[in-house]
Amino acid sequence: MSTADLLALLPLLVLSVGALLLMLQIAFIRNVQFSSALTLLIFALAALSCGPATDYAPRLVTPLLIADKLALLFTALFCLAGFVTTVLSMDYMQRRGDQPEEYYLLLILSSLGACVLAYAEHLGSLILGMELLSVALYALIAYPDKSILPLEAASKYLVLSGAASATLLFGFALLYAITGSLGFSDLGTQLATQPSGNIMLLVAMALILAGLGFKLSLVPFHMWTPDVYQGAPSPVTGFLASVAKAAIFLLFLRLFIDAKLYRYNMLLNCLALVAILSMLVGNVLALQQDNIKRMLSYSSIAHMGYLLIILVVCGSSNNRALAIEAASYYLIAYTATTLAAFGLLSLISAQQQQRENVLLDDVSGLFWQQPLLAGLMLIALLSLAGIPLTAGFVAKFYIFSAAISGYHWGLIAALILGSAIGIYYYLRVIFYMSKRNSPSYTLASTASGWHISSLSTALMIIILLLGTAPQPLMAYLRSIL
Amino acid sequence: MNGLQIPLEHVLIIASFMFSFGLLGLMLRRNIIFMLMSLEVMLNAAALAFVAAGAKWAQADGQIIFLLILSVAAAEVAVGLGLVLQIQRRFKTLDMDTAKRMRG
Amino acid sequence: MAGSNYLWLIPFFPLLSATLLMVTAGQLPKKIIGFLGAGSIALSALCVALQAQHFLASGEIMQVTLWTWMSVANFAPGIAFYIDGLSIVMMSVITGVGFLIHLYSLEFMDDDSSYSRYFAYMNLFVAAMLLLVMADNLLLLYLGWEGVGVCSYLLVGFWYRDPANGKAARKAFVVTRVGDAAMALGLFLLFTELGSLDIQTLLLAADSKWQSGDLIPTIATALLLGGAVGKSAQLPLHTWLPDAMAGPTPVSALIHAATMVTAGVYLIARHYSLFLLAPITLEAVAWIGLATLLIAAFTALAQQDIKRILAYSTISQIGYMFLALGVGAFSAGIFHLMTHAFFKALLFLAAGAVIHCLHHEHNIFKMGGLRTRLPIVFWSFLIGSAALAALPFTSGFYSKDPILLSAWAMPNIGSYLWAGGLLGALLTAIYSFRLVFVVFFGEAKTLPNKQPGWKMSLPLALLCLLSIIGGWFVLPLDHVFPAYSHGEINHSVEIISIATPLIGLAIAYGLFLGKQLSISGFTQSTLGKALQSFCFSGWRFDALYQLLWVCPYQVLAQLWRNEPIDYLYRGIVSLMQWSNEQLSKLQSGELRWYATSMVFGLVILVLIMLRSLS
Amino acid sequence: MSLALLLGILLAGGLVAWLSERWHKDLPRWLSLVTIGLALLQLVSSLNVLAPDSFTLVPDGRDASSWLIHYQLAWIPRFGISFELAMDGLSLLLVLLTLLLGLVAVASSWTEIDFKPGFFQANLLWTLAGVCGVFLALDLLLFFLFWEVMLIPMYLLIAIWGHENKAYAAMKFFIFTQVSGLLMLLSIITLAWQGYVHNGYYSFSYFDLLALPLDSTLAYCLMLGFFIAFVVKLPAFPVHTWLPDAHTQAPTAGSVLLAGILLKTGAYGLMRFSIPLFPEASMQFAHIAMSLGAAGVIYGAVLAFAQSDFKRLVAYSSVSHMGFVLLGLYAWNSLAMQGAVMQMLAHGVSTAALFMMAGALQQRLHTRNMFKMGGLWYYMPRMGACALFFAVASLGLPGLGNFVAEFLILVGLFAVSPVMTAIATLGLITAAVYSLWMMQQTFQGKTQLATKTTASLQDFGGREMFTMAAMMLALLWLGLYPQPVLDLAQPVIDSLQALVTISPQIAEASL
Amino acid sequence: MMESLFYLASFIALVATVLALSRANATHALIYLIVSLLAVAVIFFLLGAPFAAALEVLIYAGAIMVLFIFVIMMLNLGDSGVAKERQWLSPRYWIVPGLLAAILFGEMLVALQHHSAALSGKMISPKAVALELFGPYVLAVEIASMLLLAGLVGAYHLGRRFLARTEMEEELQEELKEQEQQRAQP
Repeated sequence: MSTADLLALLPLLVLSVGALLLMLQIAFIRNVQFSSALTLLIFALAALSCGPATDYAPRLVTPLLIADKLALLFTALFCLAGFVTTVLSMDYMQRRGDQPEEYYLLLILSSLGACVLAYAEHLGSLILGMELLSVALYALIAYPDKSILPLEAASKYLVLSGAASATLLFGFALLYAITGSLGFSDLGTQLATQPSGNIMLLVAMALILAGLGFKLSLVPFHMWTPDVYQGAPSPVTGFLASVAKAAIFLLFLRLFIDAKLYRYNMLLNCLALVAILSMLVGNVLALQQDNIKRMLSYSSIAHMGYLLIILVVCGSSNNRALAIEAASYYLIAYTATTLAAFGLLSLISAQQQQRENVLLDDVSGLFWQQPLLAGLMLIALLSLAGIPLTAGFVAKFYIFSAAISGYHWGLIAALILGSAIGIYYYLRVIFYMSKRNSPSYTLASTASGWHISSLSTALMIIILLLGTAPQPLMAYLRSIL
Repeated sequence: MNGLQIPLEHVLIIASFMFSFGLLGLMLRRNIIFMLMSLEVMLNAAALAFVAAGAKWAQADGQIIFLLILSVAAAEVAVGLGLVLQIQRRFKTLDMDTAKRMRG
Repeated sequence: MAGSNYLWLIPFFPLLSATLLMVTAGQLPKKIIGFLGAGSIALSALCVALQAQHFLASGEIMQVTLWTWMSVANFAPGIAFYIDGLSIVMMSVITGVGFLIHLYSLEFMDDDSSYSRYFAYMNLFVAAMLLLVMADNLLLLYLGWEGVGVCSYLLVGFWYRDPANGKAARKAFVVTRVGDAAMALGLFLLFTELGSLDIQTLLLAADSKWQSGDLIPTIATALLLGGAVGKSAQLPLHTWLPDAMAGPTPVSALIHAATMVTAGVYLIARHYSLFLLAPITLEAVAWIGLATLLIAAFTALAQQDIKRILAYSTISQIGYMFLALGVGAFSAGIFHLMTHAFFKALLFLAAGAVIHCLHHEHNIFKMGGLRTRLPIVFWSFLIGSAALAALPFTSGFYSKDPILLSAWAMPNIGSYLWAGGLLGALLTAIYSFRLVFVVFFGEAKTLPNKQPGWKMSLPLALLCLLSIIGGWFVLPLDHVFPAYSHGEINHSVEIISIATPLIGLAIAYGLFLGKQLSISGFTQSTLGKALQSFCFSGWRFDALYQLLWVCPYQVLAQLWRNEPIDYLYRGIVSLMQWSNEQLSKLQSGELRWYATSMVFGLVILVLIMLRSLS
Repeated sequence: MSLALLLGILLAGGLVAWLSERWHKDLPRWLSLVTIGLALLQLVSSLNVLAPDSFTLVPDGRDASSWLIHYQLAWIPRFGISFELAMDGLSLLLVLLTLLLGLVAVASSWTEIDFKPGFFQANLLWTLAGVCGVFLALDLLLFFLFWEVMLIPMYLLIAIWGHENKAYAAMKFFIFTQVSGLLMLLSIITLAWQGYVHNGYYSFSYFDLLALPLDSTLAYCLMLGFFIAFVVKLPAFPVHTWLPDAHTQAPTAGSVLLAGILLKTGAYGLMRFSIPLFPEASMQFAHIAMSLGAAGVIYGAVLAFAQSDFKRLVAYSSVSHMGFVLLGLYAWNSLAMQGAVMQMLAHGVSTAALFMMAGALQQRLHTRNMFKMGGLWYYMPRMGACALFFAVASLGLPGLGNFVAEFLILVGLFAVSPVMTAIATLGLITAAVYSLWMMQQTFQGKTQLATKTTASLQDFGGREMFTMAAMMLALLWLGLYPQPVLDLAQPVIDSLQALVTISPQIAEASL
Repeated sequence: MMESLFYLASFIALVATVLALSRANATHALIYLIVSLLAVAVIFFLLGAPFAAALEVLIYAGAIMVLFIFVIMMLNLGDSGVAKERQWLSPRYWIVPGLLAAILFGEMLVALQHHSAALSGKMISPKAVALELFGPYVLAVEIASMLLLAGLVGAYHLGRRFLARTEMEEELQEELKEQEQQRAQP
């Protein structure tokens, strides 16, 4: 491995070294403030290190990792997301006592897993990245010890995610048996020599799709999502919903493109079916949900359905470039928005010791008590609903453009129907937030502080900027794809 | 010493059976320990398939993936068993059917 | 002050006064209100008189465009006036009779708290009515047409606190609106076909474009007729007028007797050349007139409310005018319009005086013997009734007689029309003198508590005079309508026509005063009672319309009240909620079930893949 | 630039008004008035520099530079989206109406709002900005953006300051418009994609997308996407059911804005986008659109008559009146289109006034149920007179703006479809029925109110009378001398007609 | 000979797996699982993967399964709840899952029937594996170390609390009871 290889992996190295440093720190001095500051520093450094690393991209570092600009862009995104999660967690973890330092260690490891997924170009890095992400997340979800919901959520997630990993691996084993290659590009080359009607190949793909479908919480592999999202501590939920999803989707996209899986019509049909089901079922499930966390989790199912459209569009070579660009933009916008939405929930639930739930009634009148937080929530919800001026709209615009370029009218119909249903439950939250309460009503307490305010403002500005001035990012995405 | 020269499918059928049975265990058993065991069986099935495929192509990659699966299984089981301890402590039972506080 | 440049002053004065009265909203002293209200009409009447004199002297038709109302493509109606003999006659009647009625109102409405509002509405009405008859184009005419409708609505419902008045007012407006809608369609048709709504241009274009009996002019005139029928309370849209008596009596005199209700007659007369292209419509006009005059006359016989009798008699008399128009005797129709305005205004005002002096009593059978107690009113009523019954040498005689003779002269159907008209004349004489005999003769049942003052008496006197001498007026209509002559008429016809009212008078005398005749035997019988109540209810037209239009509309409205369309959307919402509930049930929280569902999904996916086997 | 400034003034004014509530609770409404005044001033000053004859020149529908004002700024070059604003006579009229009714809305809620008055005024101003944006935007995506964004402050107006059932109403309003908006977004993007396929570059500019050769089936579908979005907003039968609820629950200013200007965006959209972009498809569709319009006229009128809620009645009357607009637009001749434009303006004024009346009644009586009113003229004659004026305006009394509008529409329509005209003319009768019914139930007859209530009733004061008088004068002006308005709109209508060379009859015959 | 050994090992693996997952007693199940893993190790060996076979025995059967046993012992699960477990294994519960699993297996069989290939029969020595592992796969080793670190830290954090029982225990019990009651009410 040359220096250039290592430099291209700089963010990963920063994260790994950071994890070790943090562990050493915990071993010698247990101090939450210090740990969190160190974590912030590590995330910031890792994100910054993506800059110099781009000079060495694209480059295949061993058969396992590919350091291209897309990978670096998303690595930076994941690190920033980690940074945001850390800020949100600081307040949250302080109130939960009981050795919160390892929490940050696990967060770094989990982000490392996500970054590995962004780089992954080989089955080996796929499994390891995915498992690093998941294993750290199991522990993160179960981290708070004052409530039993996290435990329940973690055990459900562990068992089902393990099963999904096994399914995915079994599928890859079948692929390996057929092609004899494990790198994605090799796989593509080898698959090209196989007859496209090879049944075992298709079954292998079904297994892979099921495994990834679980990780992306696509219908019918979505059942765990609401329970896990609800039970997990809110900052972790935000991380899980944004980073974990984006990383897996990016991986899926890479696999789909590099291994040329788009050549299989059967697979495209399955994807379309799953996408339509996800869009409809996810939105319908969210419809009357009073628990905001569950509601957002259902909506994330639907959003993954929207994203899946892009893979279907990739089936035609004419529109593939547009589709990838759309996916990248969508992932970035979705990550920012989701972090904002769950971040707000974590701020609201921070002082409620005994529960991870945030109900609609808890945000009642938030507009008048905490205008900044409510503003953030408003913008995040509008962005999720795809209302113009927010990141979500540009993202949806991309999806529409991509789907139209491929003339996938059925998917578009489901997209429109799903979005229509979605508007209802997003607005419901906004309505509750703008309620006028009787004077006797006391609002669920919320966290505050300069770091919260500045974070909220920053997220708000990012979402709005992505929605109103998307050109720079679009241009950058076009330049790297 | 040379390896076997039997059809790959036979090994894969065994792996499939183990995989399916692992899934069955997951669907049937309520005790989380058994669920973890089922997971192990499934992972083991995948590992078997990889090793067999590696044997078919005469590559070391199959075994390396097996190795990775092994570490994955180890990590999962470690955390999983940690959870089992917590579950027993909190719920006083390992029956996962009682763990349905979140629904709807 | 005469000439086309000053024409705008005529409607301007009442309009200005109305605006002032509305803006000040009753804050002015009563004297000034009265001064404004009646004075503006007086000024207007003065202007009309000057213009009329100018017109009679020069004979030139005056045309002036104040401004272009709107101009879109070739549609460019102006706020423009066209004054010929017909307009002059109408304007004279409106401002002249209008002024007298305003003067009368000063006293009649003296104790009403909404004095200012009353005069505002009345002035507005006069302005709108003037616009109607002065309009150069159909759109401006329509403005006046609707304007008088609204004023009629406002004045009928003037005493708004009684819901019955409001109902009558709405009925008046809506029923006439039905006609107006037809008329509007007529306007659209005429514009689309002829490219203009200027009446003179349009008539010329129609003459050159169509032959007599063509379909389009028939339809167009039928639609215009719809408007006329509505406004003039002719069959089948006549039911609003009796109810409209809910307004103050001077209002009934001005709007529902002298001016507005004759707008339909004016409309047809104005477009006579168009109607001549549609002989079918013209004949329909005659038949409508005849039917209306008979039905209304029969109904009037059975009424007991003094104002309702007069209302039905108005309907009946306008029927005569329609008959005249229908048989082509346009001048006769207009002439009857004018004399009718005189004597019917007189009758209404006299009736108003009776009511005013008799504690607002309307039932004629509770009156009686007023001959000596209210002598001025008695003489007014007598003269009015004589003119109404067309007794010889009254104005009514001079106007009604030509109508009957013209009807006779009509080929084929003339004798029927004439006979019908004659029967109507007989009935007219009976019911008008029934009124006189019952109210003013016999024993007194209610005693008057006051006497009419000069503001009421003077208009009565002047109208008496007009009702007598009105028959000798020569109207400047020669250049408006084609010369009409009904030729030589059999003398016996003439004699019968003249004699009929006298017979009616005799019958009325026999029945109601001398008691030589008695029909009590008949009226007490079942058939008689039924007939009486049938006539009393106005031939059950109200009930019929209630059944045909009002009830279905109300039922429909009630049925639709909760938005049938919305059920569709609510259904979608329910469907969504239902699916949400069903799907939520699947989220049971059980780990094993979640695993099962995943396996299920996997099985399905693999199955789909296996489908490519076949 | 001047147009962007106009929007900027409104947006910034909203922000300032919001912040100002910290200092004094009366400050926001004054700031609101000042902001709208400034916006008007800005509009007038930007028109002042134009040559006088530019108002009468027929602009080339395909060339932006021939419009009164045109402003373009690259925004998202990746997809050829630009910040393109332009104004012609039609936009000018509607922007003027928007700003003037904005003043009315502020005045109508002068004393109504106690809760967060600053945020209220902010939302009001932002709604105005959104609507102005809709009337000015010529980039299709920018148009869509304004179209959607104006809904949010409107939603908040209803959801926060609305009446008893505000959640349902606000939600219904938002979902109806959003869902139809998504269809329009689909159509816009598909159209732009067709443009990309045809031209080789992305563009969402109106001028680039006009006269794009399209497959006729596709054009029909895309036209439907636009049409549905616009008729929902209009609203036309049978997608009107959000309107009565939204109106009933909205605060007075909200109703004024909703009825006065938001509905007009639908009509504007049909006129500017739906028909010119897809001329053949639209004209093939014209008979269906006109049937919907005619059905709306009758249906709205019948339902208006069936209501007991004052605001609901006015809302259904809007459905009826906007049916005329639909009829007028799809007749697509000068007369009918001029009528439709007039109807937008006149209906805007008359309905705004009626809603203001409803708001005033509710403020005084705490009910909108007409069966609990009655005889109010006696206590509040000035209010009664105003109500009467606008009631007869709404039933189409000649001399007032609504009559000119309806007459022009019907005259124009007659040449296209006498049958439709006949049906729509029935609307004249039914309008009389419900308008007078409303007057009867509220201001005439015997009062149903308790004496305690009647004793404390206050007639219109100076502020209210001033607003009312201004609107009455506006209607009289529109009714008696509408020529300036017609002259302003005529060049636009000529240029639009030049874009659509096919007439409904021909299209129907070719089917 | 080798073939029959393979099939025998396969048979043992399958039977042991079935037995392992159908036991009511956790300890018994674990023993069967170890048997199954050992049988798989034999298969690995026969397939020419001695390194994998060794690791299967050492780590899987040796380390991971022992971890299981530790936990079972620690929790003193033993015989408790065996009867309950038995009851759960009645046909009523396993018909649908059994059917699903059978269908899945059937589907795989169908798919596998359409693919036939023989194994190479070559043995891959531990050295070859090592060369590969520390050659191209060196980064995988590094990442695996991080994975194991995550597992370690997670297990430590979760397990630590079990060992250090806090006074919060009783509180939690109460909360649990409350929640049970709440659920019982509707």
